[in-house]
Amino acid sequence: MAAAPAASAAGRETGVGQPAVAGRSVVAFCCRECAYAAADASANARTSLPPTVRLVLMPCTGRVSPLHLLSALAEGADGVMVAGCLEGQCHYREGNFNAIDRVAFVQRLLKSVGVAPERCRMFTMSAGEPPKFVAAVKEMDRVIGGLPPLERSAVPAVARGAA
Amino acid sequence: MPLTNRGRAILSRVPGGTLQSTVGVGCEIVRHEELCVGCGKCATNCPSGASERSETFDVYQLLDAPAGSRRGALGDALRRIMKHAPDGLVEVPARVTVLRTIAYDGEKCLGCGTCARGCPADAIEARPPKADAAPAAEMRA
Amino acid sequence: MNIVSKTPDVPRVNGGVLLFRSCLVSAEYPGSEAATKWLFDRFDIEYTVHPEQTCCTGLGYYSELVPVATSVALAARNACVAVEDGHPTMSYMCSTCYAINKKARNILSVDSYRADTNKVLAKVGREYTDAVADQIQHSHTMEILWSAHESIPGLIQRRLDGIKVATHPACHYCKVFPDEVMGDAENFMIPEDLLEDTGVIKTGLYNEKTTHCGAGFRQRFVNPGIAVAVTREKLRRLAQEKVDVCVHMCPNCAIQFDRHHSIIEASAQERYPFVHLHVQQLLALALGADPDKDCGLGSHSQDVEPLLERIGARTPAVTR
Amino acid sequence: MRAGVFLCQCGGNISGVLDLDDLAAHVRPMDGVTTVAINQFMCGTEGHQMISEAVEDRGLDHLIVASCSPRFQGPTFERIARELRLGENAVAFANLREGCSFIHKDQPELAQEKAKKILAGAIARAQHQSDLPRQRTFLHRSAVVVGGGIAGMTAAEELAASGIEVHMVERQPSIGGYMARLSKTFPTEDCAMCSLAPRLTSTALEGRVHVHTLTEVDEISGPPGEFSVKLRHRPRYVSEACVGCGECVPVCPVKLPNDFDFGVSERKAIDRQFANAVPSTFAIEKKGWSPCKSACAVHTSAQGYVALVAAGRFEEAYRVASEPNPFGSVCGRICTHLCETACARGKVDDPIAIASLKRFVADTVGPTVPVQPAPIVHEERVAIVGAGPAGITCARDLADLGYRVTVFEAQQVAGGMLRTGIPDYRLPHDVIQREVDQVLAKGIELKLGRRAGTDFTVDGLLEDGYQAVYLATGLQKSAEAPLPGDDLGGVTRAVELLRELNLGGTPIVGSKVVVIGGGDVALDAARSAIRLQKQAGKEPDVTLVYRRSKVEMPANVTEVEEGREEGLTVEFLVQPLAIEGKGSKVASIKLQRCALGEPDESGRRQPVAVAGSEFELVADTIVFAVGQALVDDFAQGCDGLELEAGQICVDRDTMMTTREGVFAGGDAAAMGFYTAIEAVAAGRRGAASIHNFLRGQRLLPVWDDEREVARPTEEELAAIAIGQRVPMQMVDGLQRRGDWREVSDGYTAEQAVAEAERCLNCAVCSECDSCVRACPSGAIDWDQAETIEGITVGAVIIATGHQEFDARRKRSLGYGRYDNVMTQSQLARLLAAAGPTAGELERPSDKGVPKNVLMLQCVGSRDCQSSGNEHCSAVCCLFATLHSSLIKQHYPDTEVTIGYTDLRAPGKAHEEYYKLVQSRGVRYVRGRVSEIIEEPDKSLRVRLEDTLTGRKSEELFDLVVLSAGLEASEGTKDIAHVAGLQTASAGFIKEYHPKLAPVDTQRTGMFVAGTAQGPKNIPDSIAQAKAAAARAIGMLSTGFVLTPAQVAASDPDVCIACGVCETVCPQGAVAVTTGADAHSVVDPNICRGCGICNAECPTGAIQLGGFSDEEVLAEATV
Repeated sequence: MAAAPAASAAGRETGVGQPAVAGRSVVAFCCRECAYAAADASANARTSLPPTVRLVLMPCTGRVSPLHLLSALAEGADGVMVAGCLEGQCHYREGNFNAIDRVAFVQRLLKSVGVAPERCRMFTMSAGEPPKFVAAVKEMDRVIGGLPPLERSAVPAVARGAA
Repeated sequence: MPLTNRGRAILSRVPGGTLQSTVGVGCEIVRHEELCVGCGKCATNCPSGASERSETFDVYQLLDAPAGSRRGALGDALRRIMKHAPDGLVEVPARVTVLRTIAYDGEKCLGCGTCARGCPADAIEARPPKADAAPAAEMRA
Repeated sequence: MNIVSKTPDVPRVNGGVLLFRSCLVSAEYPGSEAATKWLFDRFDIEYTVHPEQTCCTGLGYYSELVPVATSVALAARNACVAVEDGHPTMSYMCSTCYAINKKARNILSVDSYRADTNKVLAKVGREYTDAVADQIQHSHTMEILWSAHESIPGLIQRRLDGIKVATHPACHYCKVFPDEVMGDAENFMIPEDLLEDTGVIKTGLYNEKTTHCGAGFRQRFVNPGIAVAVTREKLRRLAQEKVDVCVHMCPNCAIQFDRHHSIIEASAQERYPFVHLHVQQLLALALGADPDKDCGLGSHSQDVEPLLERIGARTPAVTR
Repeated sequence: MRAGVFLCQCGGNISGVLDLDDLAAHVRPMDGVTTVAINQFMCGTEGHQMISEAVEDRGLDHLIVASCSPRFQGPTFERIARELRLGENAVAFANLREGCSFIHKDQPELAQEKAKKILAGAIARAQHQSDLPRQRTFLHRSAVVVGGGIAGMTAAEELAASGIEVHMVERQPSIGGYMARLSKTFPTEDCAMCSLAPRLTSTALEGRVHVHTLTEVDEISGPPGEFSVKLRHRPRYVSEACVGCGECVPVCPVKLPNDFDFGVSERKAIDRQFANAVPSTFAIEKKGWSPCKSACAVHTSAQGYVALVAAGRFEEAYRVASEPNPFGSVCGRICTHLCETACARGKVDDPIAIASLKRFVADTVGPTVPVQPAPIVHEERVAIVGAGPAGITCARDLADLGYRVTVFEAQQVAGGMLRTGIPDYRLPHDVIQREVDQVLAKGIELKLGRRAGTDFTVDGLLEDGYQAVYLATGLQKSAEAPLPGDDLGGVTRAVELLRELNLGGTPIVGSKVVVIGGGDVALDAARSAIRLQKQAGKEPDVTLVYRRSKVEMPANVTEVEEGREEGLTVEFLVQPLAIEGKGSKVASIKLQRCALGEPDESGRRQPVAVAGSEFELVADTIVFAVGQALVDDFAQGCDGLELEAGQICVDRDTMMTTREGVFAGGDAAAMGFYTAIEAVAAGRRGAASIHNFLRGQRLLPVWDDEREVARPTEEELAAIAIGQRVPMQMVDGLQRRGDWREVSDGYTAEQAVAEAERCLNCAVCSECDSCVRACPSGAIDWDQAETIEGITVGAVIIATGHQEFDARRKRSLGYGRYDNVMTQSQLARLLAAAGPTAGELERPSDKGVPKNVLMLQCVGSRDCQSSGNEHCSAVCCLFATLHSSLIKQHYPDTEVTIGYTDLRAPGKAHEEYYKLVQSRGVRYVRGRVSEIIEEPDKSLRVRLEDTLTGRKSEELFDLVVLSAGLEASEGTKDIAHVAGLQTASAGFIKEYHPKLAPVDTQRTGMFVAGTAQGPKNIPDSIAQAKAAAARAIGMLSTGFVLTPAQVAASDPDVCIACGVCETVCPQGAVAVTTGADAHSVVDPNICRGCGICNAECPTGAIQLGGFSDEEVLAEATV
């Protein structure tokens, strides 16, 4: 079963404001101290972004667990994104280091079951770098746009939360 | 060698569970990987280093995990989006502590049963030693 | 008040040693190698001299004649030879070999450079693998001797009581990898600590101890004036300390001091009343070695007879 | 759930892009949504009103606010929810502005779809939000400030000003910190003490600030607002009565380097760090007992009198030496001096000649001291049997206590074994007599020639009205050692021989004498025999035979050598077999060699005969000196007195024999060694016991309670230059064997002082009593001990400061090796008006004014070698500039050069000050120096390279000052460990956030200020101190502290106690309990709510408040 996306997405460059491919959705887990702050700053500057990415506020990317990433993909997201502080700048000192390892682990899980690992990506930025947040969102939009929508089998919805 | 009551209780929760038995001087350790939650207590308690947290993770442990458990939830999510069955083990980065397979080395195992007693998820079964199986001389070898 | 510190003890090296032959030792002071072998035998340290071990390219590299890639390739080849022969502990008699091989080890730890080097080694059927990298051990002969220093007291034949000894620390040992030096990099003491049990007076830290010998590889040939001036400065400092023997751990320094000692005395019209020996030679003498056959003192320019008389090295040693 | 959805138009920011009515219609039918409302400014008063009414009318329990980013107006709506009693975690946010309308203006339809998803996410999250309990801790309106420097004092003053009780904890004897040690401060060049002194006094006067000096924090535990702190108070040994007059300092004989002045001056054991120290009381540094004092049987303050001798104060030295022991001159000569064996100097070269110094002091001062009769205070009368060292000492002490004492002595002379057992050449009889007479002069009656048991009986004494009797008879006869032929003529015993000799007789000895034995008595007998032979005109021929080796010999080793010099032959490992006679006289003695076997139960190795090693010595006189025995005839006249194995049985605590009222001591009832000093000690214990017995209570201790022994460390011993003991002149061996004059005549005054100066002052304070006597207000109090005090405080401010980098680690710069290389701090003390040199710059080697000074910057700072620190220490450039400016103004013709890397003058007016100092002629050279060489004349040769001009120069300097950088002080490292705070490079305490929370630490309620947090100058330290105080006041002013809502909490039933959360938590906020029902417990005061544990937990037992898995999954998977 060819897991790799049929058409390489390299060809399509989504310019500013160009309508993105409809129907794709990305859940972005953003840390309150850096990524979400950068998002607010870029929004206040009225930078327009593709609507595929929806932000979920987290205290720190250290809070994001593989369960959240896989569940988001299983329940409708075509891609998941974790955005945290620059390495060494984490407000809680090492939360982003945990996130980096967990995202890498989820990527390998996806790869082992034939799902494109790029559907799960980690980005780091400082609260003072809105352009980096914008670039991250556009990158996710471009990559996920290039991939077909994520097919899901009809198995019942994931068990909500822990037993 | 008939299953103990405890063994039978564990097996009942595992529809297709596979039995891996080892020959040791003490009791025979049987690990049910699909029930493992990855807490690592067997590795820390094991006196002979037979059980150790490995650097890889067998994705099947997610797919076969019991429905209500945390790994079960991960398994369900994975099962919905996977294109094919997992091919081989997955390398685990340093800071991911819990999603690791416990490497169990039968040779080193003393069969003392500490891991079985300590396992919070009752995923390890220590069967009493097979009295007739190994003649005394061989036992001491 | 001089700081006379003591080098901490280290686990004893018993074998697996490859005595890395040095060009300057073999050409100028073969006695230093002979004394080293004599001592290794006395300390029961199993060693070998491997015919396929080749030049470390130190002189060429530091004179900017040999490109670094060549030095690294040769160092890798020497390492393979040593590990294949089951003698992974390199014992360098010359600090230049020590430093350049350690530098090569660091370069070879980078995958891309190792790959390029292995391309070259493939032509001679060798490969610098992880196994070689893990087993190879770069040590200076001083470190190997120091690891066996407990057995010295039992072997002493000729006491060196009252002889004041100062160390000239080899720059390529102390300054290229200061954190890997055995003891205090700014006050290297192994030579004097090795000789301590024979009764010598230790000098410890003296003025300009860390100043170099003046050789500077090519300075000796390109700017002989400056080189000799620095050597004279060092000779003055040692004379101020009233030493009897300045002990060396690198043939390059020995050449610069031993060969130029009397020349500088003549040109500077000053007297520096002491001699230069390799640590191994003086230690071997104290343990009863023969000055000519075992220590090769004949190849020295300075007249070492007064010292030999003083320690009774001319009378045959009482065998153990 | 009964939730209200409140959509905000945000004045068009949202409604301009999104159709709110459509959104309202979309959410109204959703499960759990009770009402929907739209307002132009939901965050405004109108919106607030709308929400309150909706909650009132529709009984809402949840608010879903669709407006701007939660980071913007989130707190506003959360406060509204709290006011409406909806609790914590009752608001879910839908970020429609920054999350949707602002960024998708150009795609309204897609924006509308996304807005619906965002709203659905918020509603789904609200379904799973549950209230979060917050623990309330009532605050103690008090704080502990650790560190009494400028930062500590500033913080304390700010706290006190707002009514908070402050406990200031300072490790030094006085507060003031590093600033008190500076001369001037940059850039204004005003004197450090002038700005510090007012702060010192105001801190002292401020009622709410309780200053604890010589105190350290041992433990901090408990939640913020209720920290329980354990303080360890080290003893000051000076009471509150001290008025700070300073009379004690000049009389203290102990001198040591003054660490307050960084070693450029000396201080006494009792000292006050600086003039206006707070508290102004002095402090004594006392490390317990010196090894010599603790080894001495009577615990003489040996270090005390040695120090007094070194100071040339011989009278006071005699007082200290004679206070516990009336036989100074005697013990100075014949004591076994265990003090010298224990002397720490022995590990360096030779031990101090403590006994000889005591002899010098007793011989020179003793005779001049007038003795008056002691006043009679008690009517009881005490009898003492035996005028030996024990009896006489006991008599003296009892006389001093005011008793009427009578001493009965069997011989015709007093002194006991001292007089009859030790020959004149070793212990002149007049010396003994002098010291005995000085004791008798206290009004003690001595009855000679009265032997107990024959002339009188002990019972008789008790009947005659003596209320107590002290038996100190000693062992007056030789022990028996049967040997075949020991009844022949010419066989004598040492004790009897020496007694006859010492009582004026001249015992006859043959021409070939063999003495058997290895003790002092044997040696005395042998050397006396040599003199007797010489006196009788015979060639001395005496052989001493001892069955063990030299090491086991109880006799004093030096005396064996002295004997050999006098011609004595000594045979070790030889034991006698039999004495052969010719007729009835001795002819020869058969001996046998032996070797040493295993040690017996007493620990001494038993001699074992070597077969076939018999040999014979011709001899006409044999002297047995194998021990002494008790002459027990006194026992007849004393019923009930028990003897056992030749000793009087005595109770160890009361020194009383089995007969009521009868006590015993000395050799006759030995508690330890059979030596003179042990006898003196027994005499003192006897007197104390009799006093306690007669008065019926325990007034005096019978045994001293020993203090801990203070020994110098190996490192300190290694730093001492090796010398040797001042030799004492001896009369030449061959010459002295002919006469009985004393072998040596002791130290001269100069020799004594020179020898005494070698003492290492092990215990620092030598307990010589000088200060006690000099203090007008009786404030010295040696009984003070270390105490622990527990206090409870609301906040902790750490201001423990820095210390200077140890420049010795930069070997090649020669600090600690060359005389004229010092650090800036030492220079500060020299330039300080209140410093040791009153501001005069003295070159250490010759105390002259240096003509040419070099200052080197970045010593140990900005250094990537392992022997230095990487950080820049911020203040050294200005510190050096300040000092060079002071030098130029004070000594205009002194050249000052500063070798710098980058001259950093970042503060206000710092650059201007740098320019000003340059104009004053200070030469700045951009270049670091690798090595400094000391020339024979102590000037310093330095090779300078000016990296700007490339010019290299080699110059000579009179003085080099190293600007050593700043590191965390020992106090900072300790408090970081005790308080569990993380430290950054060089041990500085890590602030919670470098930009946003510079004075907070990772633990709530604990703050840091000053150089404990990092290198900084005084104004910055003060600013941080005020900030830390403000933070503490802020926290303490609310009266109670709520634990934050967003913290992790663990469900004990689900938790399997695997400990993963404990290992991954960066704050150390989680701990797993032990025992059967073990589970993880989170401390809400330390948890910062990052959620790492929640993500790692294998069973999901631990959940982060407000971001539980349920809430996150609900919002993410909508």
